[in-house]
Amino acid sequence: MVAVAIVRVRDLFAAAMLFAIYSLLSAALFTVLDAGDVALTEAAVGAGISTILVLAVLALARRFEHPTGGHNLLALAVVFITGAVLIYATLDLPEYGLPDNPAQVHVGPHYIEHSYSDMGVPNMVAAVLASYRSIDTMGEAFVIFTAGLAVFALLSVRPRRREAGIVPRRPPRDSEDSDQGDKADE
Amino acid sequence: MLPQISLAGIVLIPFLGAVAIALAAGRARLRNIFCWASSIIFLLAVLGQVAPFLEGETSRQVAWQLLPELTIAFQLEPLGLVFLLLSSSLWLLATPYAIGYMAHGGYTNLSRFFACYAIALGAAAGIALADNLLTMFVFYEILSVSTYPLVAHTGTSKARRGARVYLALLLMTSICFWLPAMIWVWASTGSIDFAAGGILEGQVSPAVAGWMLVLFMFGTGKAALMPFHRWLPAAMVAPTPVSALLHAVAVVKAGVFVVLKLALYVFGIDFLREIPLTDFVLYVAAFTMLAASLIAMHQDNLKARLAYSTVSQLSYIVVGAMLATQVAAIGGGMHMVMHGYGKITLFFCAGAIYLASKKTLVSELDGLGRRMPFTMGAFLLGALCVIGIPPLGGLWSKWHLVTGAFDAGHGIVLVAFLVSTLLNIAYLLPPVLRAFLKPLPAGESSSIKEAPWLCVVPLTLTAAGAIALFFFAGIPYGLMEAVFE
Amino acid sequence: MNIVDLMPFSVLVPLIASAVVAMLPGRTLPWALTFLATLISAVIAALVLPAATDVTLSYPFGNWPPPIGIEYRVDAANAFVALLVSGMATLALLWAPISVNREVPKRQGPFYALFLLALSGLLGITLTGDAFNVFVFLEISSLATYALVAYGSDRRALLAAFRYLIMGTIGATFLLIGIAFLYMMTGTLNMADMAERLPEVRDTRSVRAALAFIIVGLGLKLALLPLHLWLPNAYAYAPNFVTIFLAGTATKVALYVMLRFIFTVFAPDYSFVVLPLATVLMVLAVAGMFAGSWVAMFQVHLKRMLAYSSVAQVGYMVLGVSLVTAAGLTAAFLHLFNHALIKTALFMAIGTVMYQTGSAKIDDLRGLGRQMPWTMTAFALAGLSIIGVPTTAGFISKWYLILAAVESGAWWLVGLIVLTSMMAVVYVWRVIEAAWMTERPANLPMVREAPLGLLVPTWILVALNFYFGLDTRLTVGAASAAAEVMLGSGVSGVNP
Amino acid sequence: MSDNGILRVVARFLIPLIMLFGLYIQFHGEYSPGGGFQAGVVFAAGWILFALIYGLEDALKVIPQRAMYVLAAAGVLLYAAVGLLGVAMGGRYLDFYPLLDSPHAAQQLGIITVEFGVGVTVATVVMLIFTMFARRKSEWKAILEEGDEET
Amino acid sequence: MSTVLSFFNYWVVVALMMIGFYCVIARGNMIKKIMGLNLFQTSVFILFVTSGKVTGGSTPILREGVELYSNPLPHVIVLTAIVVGVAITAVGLALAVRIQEAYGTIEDDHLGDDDDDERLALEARQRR
Repeated sequence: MVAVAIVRVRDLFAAAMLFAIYSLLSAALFTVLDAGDVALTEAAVGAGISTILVLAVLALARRFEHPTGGHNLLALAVVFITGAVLIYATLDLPEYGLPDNPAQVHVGPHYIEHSYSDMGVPNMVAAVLASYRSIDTMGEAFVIFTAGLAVFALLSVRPRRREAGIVPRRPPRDSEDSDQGDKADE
Repeated sequence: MLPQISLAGIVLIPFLGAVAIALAAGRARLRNIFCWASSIIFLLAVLGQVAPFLEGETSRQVAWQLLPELTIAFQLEPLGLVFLLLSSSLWLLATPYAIGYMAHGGYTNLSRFFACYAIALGAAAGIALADNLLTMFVFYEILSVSTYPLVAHTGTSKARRGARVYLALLLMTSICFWLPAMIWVWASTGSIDFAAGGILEGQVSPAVAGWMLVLFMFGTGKAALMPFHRWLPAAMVAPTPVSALLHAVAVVKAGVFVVLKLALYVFGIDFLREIPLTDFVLYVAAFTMLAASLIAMHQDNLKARLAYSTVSQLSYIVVGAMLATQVAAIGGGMHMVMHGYGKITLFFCAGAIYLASKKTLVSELDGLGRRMPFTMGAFLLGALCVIGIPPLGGLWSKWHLVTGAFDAGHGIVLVAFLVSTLLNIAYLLPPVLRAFLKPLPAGESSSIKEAPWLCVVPLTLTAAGAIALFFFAGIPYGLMEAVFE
Repeated sequence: MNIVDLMPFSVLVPLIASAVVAMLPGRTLPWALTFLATLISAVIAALVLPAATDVTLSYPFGNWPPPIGIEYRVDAANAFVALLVSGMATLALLWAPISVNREVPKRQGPFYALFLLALSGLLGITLTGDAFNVFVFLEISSLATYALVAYGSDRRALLAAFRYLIMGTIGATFLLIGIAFLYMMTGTLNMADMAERLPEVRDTRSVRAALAFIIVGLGLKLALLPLHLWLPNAYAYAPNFVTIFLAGTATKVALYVMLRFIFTVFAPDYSFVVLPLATVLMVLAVAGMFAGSWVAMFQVHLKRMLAYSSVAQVGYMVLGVSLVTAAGLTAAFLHLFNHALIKTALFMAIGTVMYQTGSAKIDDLRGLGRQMPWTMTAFALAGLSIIGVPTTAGFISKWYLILAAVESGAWWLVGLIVLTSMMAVVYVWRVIEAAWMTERPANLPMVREAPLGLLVPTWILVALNFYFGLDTRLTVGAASAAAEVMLGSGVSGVNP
Repeated sequence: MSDNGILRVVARFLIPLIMLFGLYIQFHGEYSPGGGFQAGVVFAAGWILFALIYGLEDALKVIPQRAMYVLAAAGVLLYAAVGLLGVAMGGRYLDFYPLLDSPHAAQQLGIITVEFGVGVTVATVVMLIFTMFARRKSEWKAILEEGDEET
Repeated sequence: MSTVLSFFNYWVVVALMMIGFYCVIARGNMIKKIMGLNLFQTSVFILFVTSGKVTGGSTPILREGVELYSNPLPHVIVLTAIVVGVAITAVGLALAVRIQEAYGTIEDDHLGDDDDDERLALEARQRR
């Protein structure tokens, strides 16, 4: 429901707030699914960083989404085809939560049984993350590093007034938002 | 005694010459020296092959392993030697003509021009000596691409349009038909090496071979079978030395050489007769022969008229190959030579006329004969050679072609030959008659005189060559006959 | 140290170097270290290739045995691709410094660091034997690429980068969905292990859908026809160096990964039977060849033209794959290699022109042949290669592609291949004609030949184009070995 | 916002707590949920809060932008270095066993170090990104004002 | 009945995925697009985590007296994927800021065609 609201709401500020709520909800869902680490991360990232970043951008851009004319039929079609394939795919998925699903009997148990004897670390997630699959985690660290570099590279260019005469927008909640919007329409 | 150098070396000479010419950019004397040097060395190298070859020595050389099991390889065989002798001797004659013409005509960018000219010759040598289809294809494409800058040389929008048609048709036919056909042959026989008597017999059914034949024949765009003949008239925008190169020295000769070579060394004459589609190609060629002649009659532009004449004459050779008899094939090979000498004379003359008088139309030629006696005299000889009237070489080749058609029992083709010869007379002689018999139009300046000697001497020499071929026709005949031994 | 222990450093050296390069000040130092790292990576890849041809090398990270830990798994196929990627990157870097100094005047540290990240991401995807690791390294390289594209001086570069980001992320997420399904069905993330365990569950809808999602996800990265929308703008407006690098590597790696999934994870007799994959790929490939070439013929901006041509060339490669024969796959791998050579050379030539004249519009190129003869000759020669004129690398690809089509009896494909080659003639010839056969209009500035630093790398690539057009032992051998690996021993091909 | 007294007081208590929580997650990751990534995020969140309340300039005095940048690289380098150390000691890349004699201690040392590397990178990158976005706003303002003067 | 229940989780995931995906493709606003991307990815995360859940199991941290643990592997995967997700968000937003500066809007529908001079040139050529 929250997700639908995010799509529908035109006020991006509200959308950002809803998004934070959505993240918290999914964090709760992760907890229910026994994924404590994931829940913690989702809460910190979704409700924390992402929201802050979106707000920071909203401070720079227009707060209200421009109304789009009607629905995009092509997009709907693509989405429904994807959804249909997904539903189709789920029909043969192993039943939820059973202990003898393939995922539960092959590699996973090895971690559960051996991680403590291998390295004396009770948090299996940490063990898998940092040792068994540590090259993944190194990749992850580099992804973050890349993102930092990328943002740095993008935003260390000093903004210039463009010849096109586009004036950077003032901070949000300014009264001139609406007429600025019209200008952008031209 | 001339030294005998390796086959790859022969092919390499013009390419090295091209590099030297390109490097001499900006220094006209040095460049001309290189032009002369490469054409002379080339001719000597070719002649050096003749004696050992006649003594029965065969040389085969694998130059390069291009693909696994596929090589760039060269071999000297009689048909190739005929083509080599033709193009090397004509190149030597064309060199002074081109130098004179280009310098006199005020053309620029000459280094590119002569370098490309040399590359074209090297490619022609590669085609002549190719030992397999792949080698032939490689040099065939080099020839197409290297002549493009020549055709478009003047850079005007008209020249570019013509050159575009030229290149598009040649590349399209070769890549669309030739290449798949070659790969097909390779896929179905496991070999694309040339062998006397053909390689396809017993490997593929006549029906399949028929489709291959059609692909190959239409793929050899340089042989200008209708409907892929458009590039030849389109290329008339080029300077005349280029036309000479296209029509006599290298390009179209390479086309018909490929046709003959394919007929004799890939399909084999005996197998060719079993292929049902041979007749189809034969009739297309015969049709081209007649249709092109008819079109030529209505061309007022001298060079365009000659171009259509070439289209028609090329089909003689294709017909010769498709008749699938020994005599006809020999006739085809001889016609390659005869037409080469005849047509280069005609083009040299057309260029000389243009250089001297800026005239390009047949209807403007009135009275020129007295002003330019050497040129117009040579034109007459060239025309007679192409028509096939003694005492010129063209007689012998046509004789064999007609005999071949008679042997094969193709009455229609026989008639086509005769009609076409009549048409030849009808479109080749009027320019000469106008020039000699009609007076100069009133008000015409009388200052017109012969073109520079650098242009006139070569055309007299080629005309003389055409006469000489009448008396020494035994040489090409002997070589062609050797193909069947 | 034996070769297996050396292997992962092909990825790790550029990866680690990126963090150092990011901190370096100035211009020379970052470039020098980047070049060194890339060169080392290429050398290692070159050492690995012969070793991997006979036997599959495996390097378990952290010494955990494969299904538990992550391994790098290298055979003839990915060693070939890795060498291509790192080699192309090295050559591109040779070209880079002069051009990058112009386009990124300040703070080159982050720029080169992002380049190294993009490179090591691509190499990581290539070498890894773990499905999720593919995703992680895919994202490293993608993120770095988005930023690199956005470095372009035209403001449209930003838009292109953003759209690329959206499309790329959708693609990656699709891939992730596919991997998730596979994981749920097999319980493992190791690709070799997956391949072993998949037959048990092969007839489930989930596995079928997983295949579909992976194909679509990678198709986006590969710029297969309907999913190519990001490519032209990204290539056109990125800095020239970035375009050169991407053109030679990014789509190639995507194709390789797709093949890896289709052939190794799902066996070919599964992939091509369960889904009408061969047909779908063939149709898309043909459509791509046509649409790409067609649109390229009408482009005015030459980088866009080459980008559309890339879409077409991807079509050729996928066409080879869709034949599902050894010959077809060999052709695909060959073209993967040769096209990298060709496109890199072409983009280098255009980049050099842009460096000297500031424009890549065809009208601004008029008469340039006489003013920048070396550059334009390089373009012309590389252009011949993309057409497929004999003695060039492009001809070798065409030869094998047509051979594969003939062997499969697909004559209409032969026709289409040669027809699209003709379209290549058209778009290459427009440039040659403008450069050589037209006088330079008076209103265009007179320019001089480019500095040697740009010319030499361009000519190296042109020379390589001819070298690999003449000496094919190396490429054909490696490509057919790669094709054999993909098809597995004894599988001659399944043609529906 | 930086004028609000209550906020300042609350923040003065809260921020150290958040930072402490971050450190706890960082180094207790083997025993309870959490690890380098989460710790980095929480730590950065504390700093961001500081920046929101006391202003970006003051926050940058605590950790300058240049330091963030360098530390971000240092974090991943630390991670990579641990892996290389494994190779140097005769194992595979990212093999922790050769690091120490006791296998458990070696693994734990390895895990803690790499997690710390991740933590440092994540914290600094998040801060860096926030700084870049926040800076942008002030830069825009400056430009707008310049523009007004010009016109 | 049990089937429906057991698949309910998956279907929720599919629904979320569709919403997110739609948001990405159909929405013009770039920030919305990025939010949609996040939704889309989150749904995949849920799918992954779901696969690791064992009914009656508990968080995979070793404790006394707990026998049944959920599978830790998907958690690790999702952790990494979340990080990747936030990295993409950051870069995407930075791009959006630059686009806002360069074009004055972040509505995708308004962008692109207006200054596509290639296309204009092409049209001019075709008219000729």
